[in-house]
Amino acid sequence: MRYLYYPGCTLKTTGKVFDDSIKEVAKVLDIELKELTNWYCCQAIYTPLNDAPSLILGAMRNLIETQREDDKLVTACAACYNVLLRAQNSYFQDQLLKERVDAYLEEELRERIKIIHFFELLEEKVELLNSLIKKRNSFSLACYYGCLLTRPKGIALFSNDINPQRLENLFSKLGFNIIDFGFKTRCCGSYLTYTKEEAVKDCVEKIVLSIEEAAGNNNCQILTTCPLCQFNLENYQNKYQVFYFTQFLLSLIKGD
Amino acid sequence: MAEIRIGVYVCHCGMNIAGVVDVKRVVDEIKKMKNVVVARDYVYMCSDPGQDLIKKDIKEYNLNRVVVASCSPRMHEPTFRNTIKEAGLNPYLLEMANIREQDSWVTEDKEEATKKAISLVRIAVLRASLLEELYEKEVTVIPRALVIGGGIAGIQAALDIANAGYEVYLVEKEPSIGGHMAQLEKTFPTLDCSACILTPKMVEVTQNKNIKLMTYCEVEEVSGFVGNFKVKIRQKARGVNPDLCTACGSCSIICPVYVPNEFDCGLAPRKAIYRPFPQAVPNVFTISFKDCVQCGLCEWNCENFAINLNDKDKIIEIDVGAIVVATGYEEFDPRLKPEFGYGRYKEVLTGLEFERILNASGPTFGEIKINGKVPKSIVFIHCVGSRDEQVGNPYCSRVCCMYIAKQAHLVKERLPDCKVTVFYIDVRAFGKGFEEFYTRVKDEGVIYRRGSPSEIYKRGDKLVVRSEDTILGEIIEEEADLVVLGTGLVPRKETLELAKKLKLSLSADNFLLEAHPKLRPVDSNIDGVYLCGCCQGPKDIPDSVAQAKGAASSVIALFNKRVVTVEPIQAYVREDYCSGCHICEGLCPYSALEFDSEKRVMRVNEALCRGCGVCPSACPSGAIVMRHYTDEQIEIQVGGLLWEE
Amino acid sequence: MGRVKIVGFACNWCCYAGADLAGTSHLKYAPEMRLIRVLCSGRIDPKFILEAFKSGADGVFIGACHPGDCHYQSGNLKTIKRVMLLKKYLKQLGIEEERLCLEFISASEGERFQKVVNQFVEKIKSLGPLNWK
Amino acid sequence: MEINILEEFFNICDEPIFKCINCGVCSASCPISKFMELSPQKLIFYLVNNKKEVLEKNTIWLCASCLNCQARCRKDIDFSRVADALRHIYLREIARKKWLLELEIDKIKREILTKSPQQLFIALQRKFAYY
Repeated sequence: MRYLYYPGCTLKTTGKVFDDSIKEVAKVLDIELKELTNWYCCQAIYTPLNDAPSLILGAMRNLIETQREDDKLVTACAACYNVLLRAQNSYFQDQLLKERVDAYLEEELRERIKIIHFFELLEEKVELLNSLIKKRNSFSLACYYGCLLTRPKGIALFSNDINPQRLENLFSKLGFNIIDFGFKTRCCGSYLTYTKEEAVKDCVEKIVLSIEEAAGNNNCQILTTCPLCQFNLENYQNKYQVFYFTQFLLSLIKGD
Repeated sequence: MAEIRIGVYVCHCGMNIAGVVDVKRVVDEIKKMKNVVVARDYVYMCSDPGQDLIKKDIKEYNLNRVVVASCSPRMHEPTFRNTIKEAGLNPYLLEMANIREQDSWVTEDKEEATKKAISLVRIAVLRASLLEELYEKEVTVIPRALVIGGGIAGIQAALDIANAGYEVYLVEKEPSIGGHMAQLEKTFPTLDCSACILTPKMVEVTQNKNIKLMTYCEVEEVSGFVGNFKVKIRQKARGVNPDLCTACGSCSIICPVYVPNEFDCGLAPRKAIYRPFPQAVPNVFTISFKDCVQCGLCEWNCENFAINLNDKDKIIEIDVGAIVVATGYEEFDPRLKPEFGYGRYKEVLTGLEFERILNASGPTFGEIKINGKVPKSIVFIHCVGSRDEQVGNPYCSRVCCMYIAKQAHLVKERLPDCKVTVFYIDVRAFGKGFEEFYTRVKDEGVIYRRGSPSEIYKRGDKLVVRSEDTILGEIIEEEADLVVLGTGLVPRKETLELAKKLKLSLSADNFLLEAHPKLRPVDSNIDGVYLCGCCQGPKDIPDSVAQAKGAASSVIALFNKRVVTVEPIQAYVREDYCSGCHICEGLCPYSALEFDSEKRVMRVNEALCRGCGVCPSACPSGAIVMRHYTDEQIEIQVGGLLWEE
Repeated sequence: MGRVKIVGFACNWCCYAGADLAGTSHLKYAPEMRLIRVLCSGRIDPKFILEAFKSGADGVFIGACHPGDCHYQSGNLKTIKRVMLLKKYLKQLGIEEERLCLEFISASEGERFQKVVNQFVEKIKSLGPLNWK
Repeated sequence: MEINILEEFFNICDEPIFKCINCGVCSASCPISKFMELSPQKLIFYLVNNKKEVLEKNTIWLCASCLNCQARCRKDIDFSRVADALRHIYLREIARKKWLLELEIDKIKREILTKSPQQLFIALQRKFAYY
């Protein structure tokens, strides 16, 4: 299968590991990812204000580009996924907003673009994935979702915003022991890194405590789905190793 | 045909109508219409002087049609029909224009409202000129009632009807009557022992000769109308002959299958052949065939040969004159609020589960223990599943505030050293003696903190409840050994199915809808079907009992009348127009249309016709006429609405 | 002029009661909506609707019970079929099919009544008066 | 500057803040509420009572739009939108750039600045400045 791929700014720079691992995992699973030709910044956050339609223009431009290439759009960055999805949703729900946004766009978005998270593609290929894994390590896995993929309710990827299970299901099917901890969708602190470092430290500390509580004596690694979470969890704790879920999968497939 | 003389009466309804609609202008406009002899406005048309005004005019002006423009005909049509009947007119010569609910209350612009009122009154006048006299028929009422649901409301209703000398079928889907009240320990605010006040009533049910108790039964199908309902009831296979069973219990002792006991909210096991609780009425055992492994041990062990493992469901048909629905409520499932960890942590219980823990005949015999240990601190949480739009229950469940206060009191009474903290949003102690009880509980040292907890998680072997104390404005993490969720009341899923069978309406919260929220709180939208207890909305025991008594007296009043009048709004066939094509025959949901093979025309069976009007709108030759809703009467209204102003 | 004429039919048990509930809840809606009460939406003969369009109505609204909730078991199902057929016929006559609207409104859906009525009246206003002779 | 904060708020945001029953579930679920001068619940209460002090509190700058509170709110109010709207009112009416005034970008540790994901920086810019 061929999909259009929207990497977003972070995956091209500080999140390069994530990008590389996605591409390689896609390759072994026979998923063709073609990068969207003209992609723009998604604008990083979704800010819906009644009088400022420009705040979702970036996201909408990307969807228009996708429409031009007439395809489905795959992203992996949690923020991009969240922003694209919510922008598209309000574009189709709010007639007034649509009119205002259309005034800035060269063409209108005719129908909803299917926005897919890379994880959904993996879910479909779990059996193939299982057969590809060379070596399993003995670590238990704590799947940390963060906020962007689980909320808002109704349009997010993981519908259960408090105790989602889809990552867990995937990895337990691949034969891993799962740590079911309480704070898997709690905020990592996000950009407060710049403005209020202690708040982020506190958030990360709480998350780690929750994992510790659930893990007991098990050796444990944390899997993340989002470059922000990855950064904050890596930077503000050193008890557990933190990997992108694709990065982790790739290491299993490579067997190193 | 005599000259048509119409009197038009426009009601001010205080300021309700007159505040928006220019009543005088409506009267002036209507006076210009043909056939209108007199048109007046009055401040309250439904009051005695208002009605007298109509009666006087009928005499004085020799009126033969009356139009009242006021509130909805669903409200006061019977009143005004009576009025003109007293003045000697046929009640069906009345027409109402709804200028309150459908005009003055829903229109902002006064000019528009007045125009709409004129138009609505105009079509009422036009229709009135075509109205015909109709004569009501009387149908005898079967003096037997069906009560659905054997909780406290159903029991009370059944007893009241039976004590008035009428036969009652009391249908309960569980093996025993008693309902949720049988599960409770004490009742608030008087702290009566729930079982002690309920069980005598349950026994009374079995002793009353007028009550036919049908447990382990479900209503399958309902047809008919007020006074003459036909009901099919499914007697579920019980596996035990209740007449032979002596409740010795030897079957249950030997049964090898353990399953969670629903009566104990799954906190204790029961066998596949069981009695939900020792005071069960009827006091007989029941096999739950979904759990039974058909080993036959019980059959072999029963000395009275009461057990039949090949028992099958039976359908029983009964005829009744009235139905009381008392199907009760279900507890909210806190799994829908996963942040509270219910189902994940064993130490998180629902209100009803904790009630069983407190109960002397419950799984712990009344000792407050969790995981075998006595808790040192207990947290109660208000409004779980109530006042919450996230789970679609915006309403208040009305009992949680007080049952939490009661449970907190019982904890303090039995474990004085236990720290009891209650997280509330608002405490609603509105009933008789409630506020005094709430004050007493606070005085006993129960800590009330204002704030709705956001999550519960584990730290070591303690649960941590995270909340904001909105009064102090600080975040608190309260440690607890046991958390009790003040789970709200939600409508039963089975009731929704029953509502479909009975054609009952639901209110927005999915509880059953009463005919009028203030004035007809026990009537449903269907004549002859009455509501009581929590199926109509959350309520406490006294309210349920009061409503049950209300429903019972409505039934008794109906039975005392012996007859009901049936609206003569029915179809009839004009034989010379009918070609006998049978098109109508298949359309009628009541099979009221029969073919007269001699005259080769269709005929309406008046005992069956309910007057929906599906047949006249399908008749190709216009042979079928719907009384009171004839083609001409409707078409003249359509034309009237489209008059150029 | 933006004035449009609308004929509304409502069954006594669901939609009419829902309209009454909208009234008791004081929910404002377009005054163009004026209801004629019938016992069941099944009573609404297609000829009433054609009659309405002929006499100058710009829109016809029918309020019925939700499928399965009909007080007379299946009257509303017959209405659904009649309306579907009638819409085709209206198109052939050169009347936009949106001018005929069938909505299911239960006795407890006062807010929904307000919403669908306002939407319908808005729709008819945007279509403008029906010039059909 | 004299501003009617409620009016300004409803000009750009239609969150139904008057539905709030001040249950505090937002504050309790917020992972950073302990660093806030006004908890989310209190902020809404201030706003409902038309107190323009809300603009001077750090709360609106600390909300990271994680929507934890929105997921739990009993009345379906999205606090992150409230914070966003107030932020914009501040940036439009009082100062175009909040972070240049108070944050002093130089004070951010160099290693954080270089290692952190791009989107973080863009998000910060979008939340703290108005062009």
